[in-house]
Amino acid sequence: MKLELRYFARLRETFGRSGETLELIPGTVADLLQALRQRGTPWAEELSGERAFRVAVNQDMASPDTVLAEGDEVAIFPPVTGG
Amino acid sequence: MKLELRYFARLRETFGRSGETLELIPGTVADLLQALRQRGTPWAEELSGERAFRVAVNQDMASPDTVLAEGDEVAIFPPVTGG
Amino acid sequence: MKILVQSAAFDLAAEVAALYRANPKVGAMASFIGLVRDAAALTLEHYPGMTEKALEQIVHDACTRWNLLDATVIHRVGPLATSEPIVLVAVAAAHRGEAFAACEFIMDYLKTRAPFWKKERTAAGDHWVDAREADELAATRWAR
Amino acid sequence: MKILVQSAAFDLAAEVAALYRANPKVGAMASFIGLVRDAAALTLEHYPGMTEKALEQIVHDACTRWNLLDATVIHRVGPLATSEPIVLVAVAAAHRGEAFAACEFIMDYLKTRAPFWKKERTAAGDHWVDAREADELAATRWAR
Repeated sequence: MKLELRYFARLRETFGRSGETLELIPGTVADLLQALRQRGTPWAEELSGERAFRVAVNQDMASPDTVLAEGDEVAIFPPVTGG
Repeated sequence: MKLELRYFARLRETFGRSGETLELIPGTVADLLQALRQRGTPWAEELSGERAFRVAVNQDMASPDTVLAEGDEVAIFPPVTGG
Repeated sequence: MKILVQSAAFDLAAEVAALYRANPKVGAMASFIGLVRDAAALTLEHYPGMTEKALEQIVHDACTRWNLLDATVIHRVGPLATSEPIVLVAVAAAHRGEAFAACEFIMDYLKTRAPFWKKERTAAGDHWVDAREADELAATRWAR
Repeated sequence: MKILVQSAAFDLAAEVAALYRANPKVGAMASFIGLVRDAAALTLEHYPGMTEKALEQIVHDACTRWNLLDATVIHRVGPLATSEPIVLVAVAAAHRGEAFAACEFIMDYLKTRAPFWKKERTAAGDHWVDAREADELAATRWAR
């Protein structure tokens, strides 16, 4: 399935991109994160869980077991700091 | 001793005056209220305690046992309703 | 600290800006406006001298409880029409928790400790507004 | 309800007046402004689409909890200098208790749920601001 990934703030800068289209076998947010970590540095470090990050699917907050579907917009970003 | 009395809001209207100078033998707020109640209607009813009222001496909230002194400014008014 | 009792309207934006402009420590501005609600008209009476003194004491107490940078209280007196602002409380602090708490504290005490009285003018005639027990309860919850 | 994410400054007095003018039921207006504090400069980033959706959800949740008459949230993005307003939350209600609580609730949730990120520019260089645990605690206390 095809996913539209988006990165924000520190992760956008660290990954060197604001987004990308990714092809993934059907699965969950956890499966997507595993696939990204396999890219190695800096993905492995940033998404290892040692530094906090959040995932949103179709602009709603998601958890590792959120199931992904074709065309989903998946955003990965640091904890928010607005206001 | 001479006291400067001041009345506000509903009590100002009911007593028909915004203030007066009163001669009282040395005593407390309770003594002053007793003297005023002896005037009869509407003083007796308004200051009987059935309707709430407040007393301030020299612009600080006072209680029945607050001792009065020559020249004190004593204000009697209903519970406040500002804001 | 700025405490005013006046019949004129106040300028919310100017009063709030005066508290944070030129003080880079201000990170949070909480403000409150109380308005004439559902009434044809109100007349506000006060006790000149004692009212200002009571408001100063309330703001002073708030400054003792919380780490505030500045505060303004403006209360209007005289005749006021529906939807006209009656009172402004604006509090400047570094953080929002302090600003919110102090602003609400000042309003709760102003409502129950500052000598102001409202007379309402309705179709049925004029009457003095009665004090609300809910206001007294709101103020007592700060007495921890 | 009015939710805006914009780079332009906002007009506090106009936004607050828009909530109470022409609605005689409004007796209480609580408002909050968050400002750039003690920093040379900030840049605010957001997630267009999700940010507005998150803010709408937060204001909607506040309207479910309290009896509110109207609310406005304006959050700025882009570069902001010291003492510039970042965010405005204004809540209109009949009574002050509801207005204060809802205004603080919206700020607490905005701080922890709405996708905004601050980058600070200091003499030592640029850095992304870390989320504060105190903000998370402030939000969780509403989960009663």
